[in-house]
Amino acid sequence: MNRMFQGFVFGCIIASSSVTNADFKPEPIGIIETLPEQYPDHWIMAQDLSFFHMLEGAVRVIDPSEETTGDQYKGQMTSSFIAVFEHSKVRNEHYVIESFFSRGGRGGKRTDLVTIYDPTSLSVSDEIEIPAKRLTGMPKGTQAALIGEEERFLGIYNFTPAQSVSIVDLEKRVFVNEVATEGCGFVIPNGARSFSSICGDGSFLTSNLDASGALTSSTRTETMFDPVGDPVFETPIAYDDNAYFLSFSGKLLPVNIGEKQISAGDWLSLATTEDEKSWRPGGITPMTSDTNGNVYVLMHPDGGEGTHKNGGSEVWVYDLEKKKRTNRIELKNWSLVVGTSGTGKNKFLLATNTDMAIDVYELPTANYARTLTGAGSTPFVIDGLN
Amino acid sequence: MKESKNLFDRISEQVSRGLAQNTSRRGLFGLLGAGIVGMSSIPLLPVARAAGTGQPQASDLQESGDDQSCDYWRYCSIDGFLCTCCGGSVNTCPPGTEMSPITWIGTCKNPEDGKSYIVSYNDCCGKSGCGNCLCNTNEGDRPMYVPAKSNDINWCLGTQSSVYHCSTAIVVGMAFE
Amino acid sequence: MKWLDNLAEKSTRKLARSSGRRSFLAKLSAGIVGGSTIPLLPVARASGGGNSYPGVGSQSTGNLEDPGDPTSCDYWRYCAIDGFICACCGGSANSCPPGTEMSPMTWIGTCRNPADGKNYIISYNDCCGRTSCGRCMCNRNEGDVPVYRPQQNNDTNWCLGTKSNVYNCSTGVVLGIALE
Amino acid sequence: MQLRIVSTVLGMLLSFSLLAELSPEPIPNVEILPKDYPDSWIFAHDANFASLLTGQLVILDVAADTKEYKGSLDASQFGTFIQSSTREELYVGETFYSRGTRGDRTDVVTIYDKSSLNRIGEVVLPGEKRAQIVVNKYAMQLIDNDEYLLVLNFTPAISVTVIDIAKREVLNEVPIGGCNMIYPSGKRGFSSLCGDGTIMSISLDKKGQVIDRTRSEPFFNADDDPLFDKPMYLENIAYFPSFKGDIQPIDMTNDPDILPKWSMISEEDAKENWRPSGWQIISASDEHLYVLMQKNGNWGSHKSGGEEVWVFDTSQQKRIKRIALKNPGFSIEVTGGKKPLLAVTGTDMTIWVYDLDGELQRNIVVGAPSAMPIMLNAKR
Repeated sequence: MNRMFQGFVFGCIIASSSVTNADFKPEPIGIIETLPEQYPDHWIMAQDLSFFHMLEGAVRVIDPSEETTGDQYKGQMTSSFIAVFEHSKVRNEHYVIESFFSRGGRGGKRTDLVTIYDPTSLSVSDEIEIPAKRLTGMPKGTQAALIGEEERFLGIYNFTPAQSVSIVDLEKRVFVNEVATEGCGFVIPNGARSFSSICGDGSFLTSNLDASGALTSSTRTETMFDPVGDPVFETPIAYDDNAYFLSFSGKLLPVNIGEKQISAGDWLSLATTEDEKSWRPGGITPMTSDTNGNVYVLMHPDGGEGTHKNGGSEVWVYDLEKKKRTNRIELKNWSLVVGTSGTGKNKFLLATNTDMAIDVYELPTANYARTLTGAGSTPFVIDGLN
Repeated sequence: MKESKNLFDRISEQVSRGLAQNTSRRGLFGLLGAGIVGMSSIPLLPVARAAGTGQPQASDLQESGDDQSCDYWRYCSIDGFLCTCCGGSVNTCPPGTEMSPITWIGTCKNPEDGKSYIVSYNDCCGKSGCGNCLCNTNEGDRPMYVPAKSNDINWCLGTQSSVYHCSTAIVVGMAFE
Repeated sequence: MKWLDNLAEKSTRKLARSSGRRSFLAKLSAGIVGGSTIPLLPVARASGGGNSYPGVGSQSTGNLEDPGDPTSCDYWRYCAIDGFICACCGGSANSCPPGTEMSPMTWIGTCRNPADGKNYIISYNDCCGRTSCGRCMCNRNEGDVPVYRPQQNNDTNWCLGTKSNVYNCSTGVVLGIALE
Repeated sequence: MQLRIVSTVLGMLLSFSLLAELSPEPIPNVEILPKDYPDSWIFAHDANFASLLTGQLVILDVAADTKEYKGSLDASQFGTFIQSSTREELYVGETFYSRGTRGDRTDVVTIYDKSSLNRIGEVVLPGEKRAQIVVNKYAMQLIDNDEYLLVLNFTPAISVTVIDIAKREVLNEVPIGGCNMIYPSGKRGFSSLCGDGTIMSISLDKKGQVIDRTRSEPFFNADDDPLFDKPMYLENIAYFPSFKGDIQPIDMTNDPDILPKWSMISEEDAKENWRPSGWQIISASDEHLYVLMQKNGNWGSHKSGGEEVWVFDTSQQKRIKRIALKNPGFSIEVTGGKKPLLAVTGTDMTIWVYDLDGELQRNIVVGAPSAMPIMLNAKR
């Protein structure tokens, strides 16, 4: 049966061993690359949701400072069925929250997992099965979050359409609890062992956990924003002790999400003049921030009802320290997604354009540097590791 | 080898008739033919011995060109996504993948020293298709009934997962001149 | 090698940005009931004739009371759709492709029929159990609200309550006339 | 939760007026295809190289300018496909992993009902050895009036799994070392081409056991001028083109009978180095072979695709027509029936449809931008 193949193999041996005199060392086979334990902080995790082939998304590790595809591309983690990516600094682990079907595209038994990757080898170090009910859909940064200072728990938003949050104990590697959040969704952490969810009426629900991950109490606020007149996007950015939510009309709402009490601050406006009032935020991931308290918002002119996913031609920069808009960055290409990475010299603004390639701008100059082409077919989320 | 020699002559003839675009690396294939290496089962192979050192080593090989380009000399008979564009290198796999022990082998001429080398196209397996730098060169490729010479086959064999990710091009030996 | 180059070229055949909105739709409610859809890139809109999707045959309802091309993102029923149009995928404006399963829960929009000027309740049932159709991506967001109001959001995979949660395409089914 | 949703729907419906110009439409509503497909329908197999887990077959009416897309089947990880001509069934050979790209492997033949496209059965294949090769019709075939389904295995040891498809039962595994692919031959058997230029033939009994095995003398040289591994059957004769442009007919009625080969290339053509090239390069209508041809072909260009389709009369063994393609072709298929059409997968990976006079009729996009419909299956 295998005779034919052995024939080929022996042929090769003869050929190879006959050149023992030549000044040549054969290259080793079987070497797999590894990555540094701590990635340089300007590297990005670009998540290709693979919209046209949802069973084969990938989280791609990319160095946006490099010039060629090969130098940029560091590796990937396959992420199945519009997955969610999280990274724990405390544990130095990657988490891919994903779903599998025993018969692929036509379904079969569904299994939802938290797949744990080692950042150095990008190989699976463990997996935790969770209830097969996580929300699947377009990416929102708050679909899952690490809870508590020690980042012991991972909360994952479920939607069946009943709403709840699955709590996973990352230390014990088990699913521990499902917290009902009826009428509210998402997981917004606050550093303490509790998390908040956004409710359909514009209020917030905070769920407090005990050391085992069980729900001890929950509190619900008054309405903080108008979900019909001027809704806020699902995903806030965190700075200081506040979560800053962005409204469709282009205002920022600071919300102090504490363990016991939630309070909203005064609205901040991105627009500074009357002329700018027709500009609206929009995109698949329309807002990001950096470590210095700058918020970056994707903006388009002539906005109106239904334009909130259109993306934009500019990125407006708002400084949360100075409480004012400090820059309008004109993008090279119309873009749908923004992200940032890095500190100091290697600091970048990234924007996925309508060709689904990622444009790289250097910060703080906002000069266009290059376009990354190896980020996959639909890179909808760009995470820096800060 | 007689048959191969004749074949080589005929290929060279074609080259001289000006059909080829990349004459530098054309026509050498088939000199030795191509084969499969069962790395784990054939310990005598220099390939296997070298792998035992565990570290990629810079050989004395003088090379030139862009290893992220389909025109790079080692890729004379490759088919798939180049690992150099996928987090690996010309002879290593991207992190978290597994290198297939069973490989398809080509013979490519290095334009720097004019010598022909045996190149092993080990696939990296276990992650979804890389999607970058797709390259398909078919010199020496044969239909499926000559499986050892067919690049239409998924060579992620003998790995934990047969899902194909990208292809390397490892110089494992020197070919007869 | 030529075909590979062409393939790369083809993949740049990308969806255009949307433009032009119907402000009247903003005033109309879009409600849920369960819901349908998957989301996406803002899409190609008809510019001149045809459905603006290359390589996709145009269709007609053949019904004067239901005017338009069901393969076009501009078709009146699709005012709040988000996903691959089933009429391009072996289904129709109101039916799923063979072998798929129609989601029993649907996201509902209110769209104006230009033939009679009346507002209809449209149910955007998803068809599930096959990998993405990939043809005729259409995303219109009038009345869309973020996911914390799931009943008014089209970012959610509404293949819920089906044997398979794998999303294939979206329909736009007339449920009835909305009260003015 | 679902109850609440249902009541919400009812609530909304109650508030509708009865003035509807358009009647409420039924939910759910899923299309059904005819049991007997029109001759102009084809199955376009999208190999989907960048996302192999989501390969698929798309059913297209290539004669239609509207509603040309009829439906789809999934075909995961180098899937194989064949239609039954005696049952209303379609078969897809595919591979799944419990964790998508990793985990436990399961190989199956999925059985679909032709008109509902619903999955009606599944045969689990033993041994985790189903051949994963770029879409090829001869990796899975039906024999003996479609009673038996044969599935190719490759580990790289090569064998064929024999399935009683009516009973959905695996009967046997036949090793065919040194040879590859499944070309139906004889009453209940198959042949395989071998690397040494011979053809091996195997006859099976009703239980799928081997009752006879023969091997021909060498009749081609796989180094010098290989035969393509994807022939076209006309009646019982399989026509294999060679890289350099010969046609090798083999009569498969009984044990393979190697008929005299003939050349598609005239002296004139040879000066321009015309060669067959592409993926699925040969198809047929009536007594005529259609072959995708490339000008200035060379060593290694046999899968590049070509700019013309040449038509040959099999009895006269000569060319009767040249069709210049608007866009270079990669794969071709001619449909059956009274008004056959030539469907060409272009190098742009969209489908270009011509009439048999070579007039371009239409262009069809199959799916996502990355779709690769490189194998076209006419109605069987």
